[in-house]
Amino acid sequence: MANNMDDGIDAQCIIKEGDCVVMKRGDIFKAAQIQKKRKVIFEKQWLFLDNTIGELYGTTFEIASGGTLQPRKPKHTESSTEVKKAGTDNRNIVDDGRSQKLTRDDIETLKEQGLKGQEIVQQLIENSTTFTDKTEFAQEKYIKKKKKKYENTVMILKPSTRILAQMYHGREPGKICYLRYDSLAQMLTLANIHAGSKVIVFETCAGLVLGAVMERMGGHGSVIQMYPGGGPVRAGMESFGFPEHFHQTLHDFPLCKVQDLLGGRLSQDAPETDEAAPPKPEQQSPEAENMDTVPEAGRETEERDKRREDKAQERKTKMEEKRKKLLAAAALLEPRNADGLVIASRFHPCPVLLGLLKFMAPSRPFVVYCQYREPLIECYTKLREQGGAINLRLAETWLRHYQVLPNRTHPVLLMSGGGGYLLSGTTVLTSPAQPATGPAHRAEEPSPKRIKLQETDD
Amino acid sequence: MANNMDDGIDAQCIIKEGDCVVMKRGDIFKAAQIQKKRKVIFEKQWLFLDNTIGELYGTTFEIASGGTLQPRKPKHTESSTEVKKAGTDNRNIVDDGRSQKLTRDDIETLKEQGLKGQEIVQQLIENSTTFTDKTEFAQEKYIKKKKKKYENTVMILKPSTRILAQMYHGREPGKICYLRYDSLAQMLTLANIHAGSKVIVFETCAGLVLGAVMERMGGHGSVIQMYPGGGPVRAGMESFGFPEHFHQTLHDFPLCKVQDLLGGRLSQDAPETDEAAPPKPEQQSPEAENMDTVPEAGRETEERDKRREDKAQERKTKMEEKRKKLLAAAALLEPRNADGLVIASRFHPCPVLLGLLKFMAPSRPFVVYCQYREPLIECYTKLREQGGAINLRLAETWLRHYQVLPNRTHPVLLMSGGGGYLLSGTTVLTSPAQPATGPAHRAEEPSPKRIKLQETDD
Amino acid sequence: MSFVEYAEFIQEGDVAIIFMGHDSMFPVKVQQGAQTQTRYGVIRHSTDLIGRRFGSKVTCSKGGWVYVLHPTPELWTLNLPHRTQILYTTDIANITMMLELKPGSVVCESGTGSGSLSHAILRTIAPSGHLYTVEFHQQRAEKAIEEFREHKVDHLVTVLNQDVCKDGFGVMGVADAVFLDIPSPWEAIGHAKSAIKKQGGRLCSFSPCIEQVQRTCAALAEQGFGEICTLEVLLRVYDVRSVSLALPDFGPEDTLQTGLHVPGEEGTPAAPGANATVTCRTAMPPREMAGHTGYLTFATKSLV
Amino acid sequence: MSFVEYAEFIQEGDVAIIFMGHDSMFPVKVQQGAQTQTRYGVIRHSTDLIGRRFGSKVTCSKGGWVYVLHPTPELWTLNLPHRTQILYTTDIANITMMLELKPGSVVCESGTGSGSLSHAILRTIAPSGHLYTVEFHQQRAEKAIEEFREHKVDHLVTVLNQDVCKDGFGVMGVADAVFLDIPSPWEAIGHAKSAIKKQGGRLCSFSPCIEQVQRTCAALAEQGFGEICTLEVLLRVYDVRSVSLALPDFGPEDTLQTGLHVPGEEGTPAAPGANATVTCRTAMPPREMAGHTGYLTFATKSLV
Repeated sequence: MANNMDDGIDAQCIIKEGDCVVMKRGDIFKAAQIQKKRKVIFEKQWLFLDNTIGELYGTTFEIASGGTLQPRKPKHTESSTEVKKAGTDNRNIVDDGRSQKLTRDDIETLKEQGLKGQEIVQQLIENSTTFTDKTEFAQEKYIKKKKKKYENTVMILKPSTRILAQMYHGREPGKICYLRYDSLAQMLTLANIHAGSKVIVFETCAGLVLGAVMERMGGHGSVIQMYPGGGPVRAGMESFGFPEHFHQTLHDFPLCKVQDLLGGRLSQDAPETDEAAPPKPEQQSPEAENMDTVPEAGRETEERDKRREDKAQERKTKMEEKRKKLLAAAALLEPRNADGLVIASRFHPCPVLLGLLKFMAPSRPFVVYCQYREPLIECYTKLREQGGAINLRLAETWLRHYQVLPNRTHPVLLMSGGGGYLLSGTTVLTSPAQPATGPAHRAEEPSPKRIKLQETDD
Repeated sequence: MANNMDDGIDAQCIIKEGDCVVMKRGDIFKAAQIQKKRKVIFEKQWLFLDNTIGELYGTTFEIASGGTLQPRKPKHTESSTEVKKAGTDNRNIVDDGRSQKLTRDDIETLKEQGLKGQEIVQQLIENSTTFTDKTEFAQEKYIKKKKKKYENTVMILKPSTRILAQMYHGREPGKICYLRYDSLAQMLTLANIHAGSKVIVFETCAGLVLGAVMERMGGHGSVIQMYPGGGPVRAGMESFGFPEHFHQTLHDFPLCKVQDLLGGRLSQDAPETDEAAPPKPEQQSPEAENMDTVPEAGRETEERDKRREDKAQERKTKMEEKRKKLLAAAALLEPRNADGLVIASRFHPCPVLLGLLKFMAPSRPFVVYCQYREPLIECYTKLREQGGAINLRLAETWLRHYQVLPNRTHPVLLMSGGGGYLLSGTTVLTSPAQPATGPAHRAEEPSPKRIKLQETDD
Repeated sequence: MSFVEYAEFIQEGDVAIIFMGHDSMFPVKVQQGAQTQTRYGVIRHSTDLIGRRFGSKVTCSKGGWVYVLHPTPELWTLNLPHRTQILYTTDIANITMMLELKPGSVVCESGTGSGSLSHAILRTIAPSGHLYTVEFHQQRAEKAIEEFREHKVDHLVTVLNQDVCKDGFGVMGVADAVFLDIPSPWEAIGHAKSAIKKQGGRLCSFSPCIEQVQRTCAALAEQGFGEICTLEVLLRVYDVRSVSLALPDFGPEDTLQTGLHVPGEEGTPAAPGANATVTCRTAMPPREMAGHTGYLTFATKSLV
Repeated sequence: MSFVEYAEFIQEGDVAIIFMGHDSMFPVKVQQGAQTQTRYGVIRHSTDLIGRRFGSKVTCSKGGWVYVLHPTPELWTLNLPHRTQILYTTDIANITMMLELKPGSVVCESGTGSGSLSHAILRTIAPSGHLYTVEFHQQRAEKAIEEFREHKVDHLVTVLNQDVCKDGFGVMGVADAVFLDIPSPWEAIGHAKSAIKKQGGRLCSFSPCIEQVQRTCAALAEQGFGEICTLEVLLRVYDVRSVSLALPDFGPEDTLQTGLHVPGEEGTPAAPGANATVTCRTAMPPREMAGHTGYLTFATKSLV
């Protein structure tokens, strides 16, 4: 632990109390916070993360009895259980369900003896009468299955878009509208998210998309989170554990005030009803506190009054703050010169996109994610009719993982069926004088006649 | 040629005059018929197929001057142009457009000297200053490009679904509604096409789908081609060159008579208007021919009358035949016990499928191809509402070709974007007494509530 | 009923598929007096199955109902007892077409495995073709023979229990097509070549790993096969659904139309307010699908 | 304008993208007095470009018009002069995320090639990161230096003309991420390892052939890299269209409704007769698409 503080090691790479981290085993991820003497559950096991403090991010820990963690000896990051002999085929395997000599009780005994997961897997292999008769392919599958069952390790990672996007997609895809990590990667790139720009984000993906955008902005520029309903959802963003100054670049604005903002009714209109009380009496209350001339008998009433006043004051301050923040966000939106727009929500993308495009500068990219294709087809069509955006592209990505092993290389047998659909484009200045029938328009969508010709020609 | 008639060689494997064949070079296919002294055009070259007669199917021919073909010596089916040395990278290649020492004129001279394509490619390699500096990957691409340009060979193949489906997809996808060969393969299997069954085909794919179905039936059973408009299109089927008895299993029925057939108005109704003339006078005409008692003067009139009668007779015979064929097809459809239904057309699949399903036996598979996804979504929905079909599946296949070469194995760089969509299912008996709310129905489509739960749970 | 010929009515001894849903069906052997338990109750073969039409709806003892279907090789593939990894219909469809199988074809296959492909081959080559299928695993070979008999296709097939890499297919110069699904296909290419008819034929090798494909392609080229082509086919099944999409509430609109409220796809007017939604029909890919089964390598053996 | 900072107005010396359509755009270097020919006529830089807003519609001399866009790494990728095979946005997006690039990251890259990925990396690591990019081909290295200067990102990048397999990246222990796109990446894994920060970092290797991937993965495992993961991403772009589908004519309907006429999707009543059609909006995949660019292999170098 102490030796981790050698030269050249960034303090950020050391796990500290209070850090947001991600636990990993195989392809399973789970976010957690480092808190002493606090149980966390991971893959149906209770763990204490206390011992991770002071270790480096990326360390793999063995889960000891009682859920305490012990850093694993280096070099065995990805353990390689030795396989000695592989049968060339499995002609001799008789499927009688009795090929494993170790019983379930035996295995439990091994576990109680404190055998590490890796050792148990080795035991299982040695006690399998058919293991060496299996093909390498079958052996691999066997080991993987057993490893998953008996290896008790957990890796502690520093959160990042890569890790959190995979985590959400694996654990709770419903919370992120089934947005697959490669689709999120496309969004960040297609929207040209980078330090110093002003980006509008509208998402109902638990705050993951917001966090991903903020990571790419690195605390430079500004992000305006548009939100539906009562308030912005940010759990996903908070799992990133961004430094404090990142949060100062983050603003939010309620969708339900968009019409007011567009209509110019936001800055000049009266404060909301619950803020309507004249501020004067409350401003006097601090002075009242200093008055000592009040008789004893009045004390209780006075204190009750004071509490009431304090509460009102508190509410007032919060309201003021809220309003100030709203106006600050409005001030960012009002010039209608945002540099990027990122939408990923359970809402129909069509009205959302058409609404929020109004806040963008010309020649800036936008990207809309939707789990379904049809709404984006509609979106595309409406945008083409309305103008103000070019370079429109409706696309989907197709992600495939590979197993790369000597003589056993092939695509992973299970793959994601779909990562959702993306509509991207670039804003342009609309000059209402010129109807949208110029050559650039024609170049973008061939007329029906040309489509016909193409179809029969090629 | 003569030695091809050895024992063990099926006569069907020898190219004969009149045969339907497919010419192939690389991935390019074209159908042709073997006719003596008849020019055919293939890849912008005129050829005479005379010399293929008596050779075996699968032979590769060199195209000599004047377009005559010479069988290539065996063993060089897929020629391997030798590459001696490959650079490990292409750092030293300066892109000045002057790396090929042979000029276009030089190449023309080589060609005039009668150099074979393969030799020209070898010449090009030897005269390329940068070839050995290129990476193997780049060399491969270079050879392929040059081969395509200078190798003058053509392979003669026996038509089959495999070959014709690839040919149509490559040359004229518009004619087959962009049906990709792997989608066609799915259709034939999903519809359980096999010898001895009764299959209904509705296609506007130039007859390719019809031919594919007939190939799988092997001349056993019956095929009823439903057709829109004036008559069935069969060019694709005819390219298969089926033996005569296959055609006897093929029937056709016009879509526009489906209502009549369903309404029972077909068999008992009067012949059509142009057949309405009483048949008697025309039946007498053959006898009139034998009368020799007619005076000379009346000869001309008589002959004119005779010609008119002959013509009428001919038309009559044709009509009768047509009607007989129509009734034969109707007789096959009427029992409503078809074993398979295959639809692949430019028509909206929904009314077509719902209409033609009426002719099917229960517990039989059907499959509908459509280039677009949306109409099949509608089709699926309507079928679910209407009942009478279960096991519904909307799917698409994804086809990928590979280049497998030592140290240069990877998926082919260009792939088809889509092969179209397929809706398949199985007919069942509908019992109107029981409303479609039983457990089997529920098992097929989760209720909205269950969908919701699944989405948030997993 | 047989797997190569449709029947109208269910008979004693038939195999029938009890269909309760896409992912919920199973085969039964129909026997006088037998009963089959389902989660909807009992099916009594004598009264509920025998003599009824394939495709009938059968009401089970608990009042739920199922459909009884005629078996097809495709339904069998979804329902057969797995003795090995099996080939699925998407690959089978391509193998069948690319091997140019049709009635009368003579085919050699190894290994037989669980017989998934074998049934599809038999369906296609009947009534006059023949399948020679080689399985080195004795138990499996015996089970396959039994199944073929039950499915009334045994006249079309010869099952051999031997090692195809050592002993070949037991026939020479008779096959129109050869199919290999074995761990080291490159060792069987020579035997495949001799099994194919003198005038030539087609070959297919199915392998999950690319290294197997590489060695097989090399062996094919060495043995003079042409038109060597490796491909892969994946199936994407869509789930047809109605989905709801919320409409955003941008707040009360100005008298100056800002034009924000866009009606939904199906013409539903976008009512202002927090809970407005539009519904649309869509086809969704499944969360997970088969991302790889195997590579299919095809080749032609020709005389020339 | 620069490639890492948006500007509102076009200025002398800027790069601007002249957009005429998806497959029809090109970059221009904006210069007082210069002219650019397009198929719609001439664009005069002084009057048509300088001082106008990015995103403006510019009317050319022949009356047609184009849009002038602010350059982005993505538009650059579509328009750059190809000196080599280039990386496209779909792969770049995944590389960027999976390498965990962000403002401040230090990245090593080889080869620079045509600079497609380099521009995207620079955009992401600005304003405080640095890119060390190694290109063995001298001409290309020089051209890259020139481009980075023109694009006002030269302060963020160091271009080295050397052989990464022999000489490495010219820096040690500084990189958060290393990217390799070279014929034999396995030969550079050692150098990549030394270039990465002591506390660890990420690596990505892009290779078109699976054999390269196999050797690279073996080298990565040998050198102690963890989380080794190979993947591939393909883009399927859809063409949004209205298509017409004919409605079948089943002939005159009986008085007894046979229920054959089904209205089309968009409510169009299916008129009997030969020429009835329904229209539907659909999104079609292209006839041909990129079926493979390369495999992306990612790995983590960690201290532990």
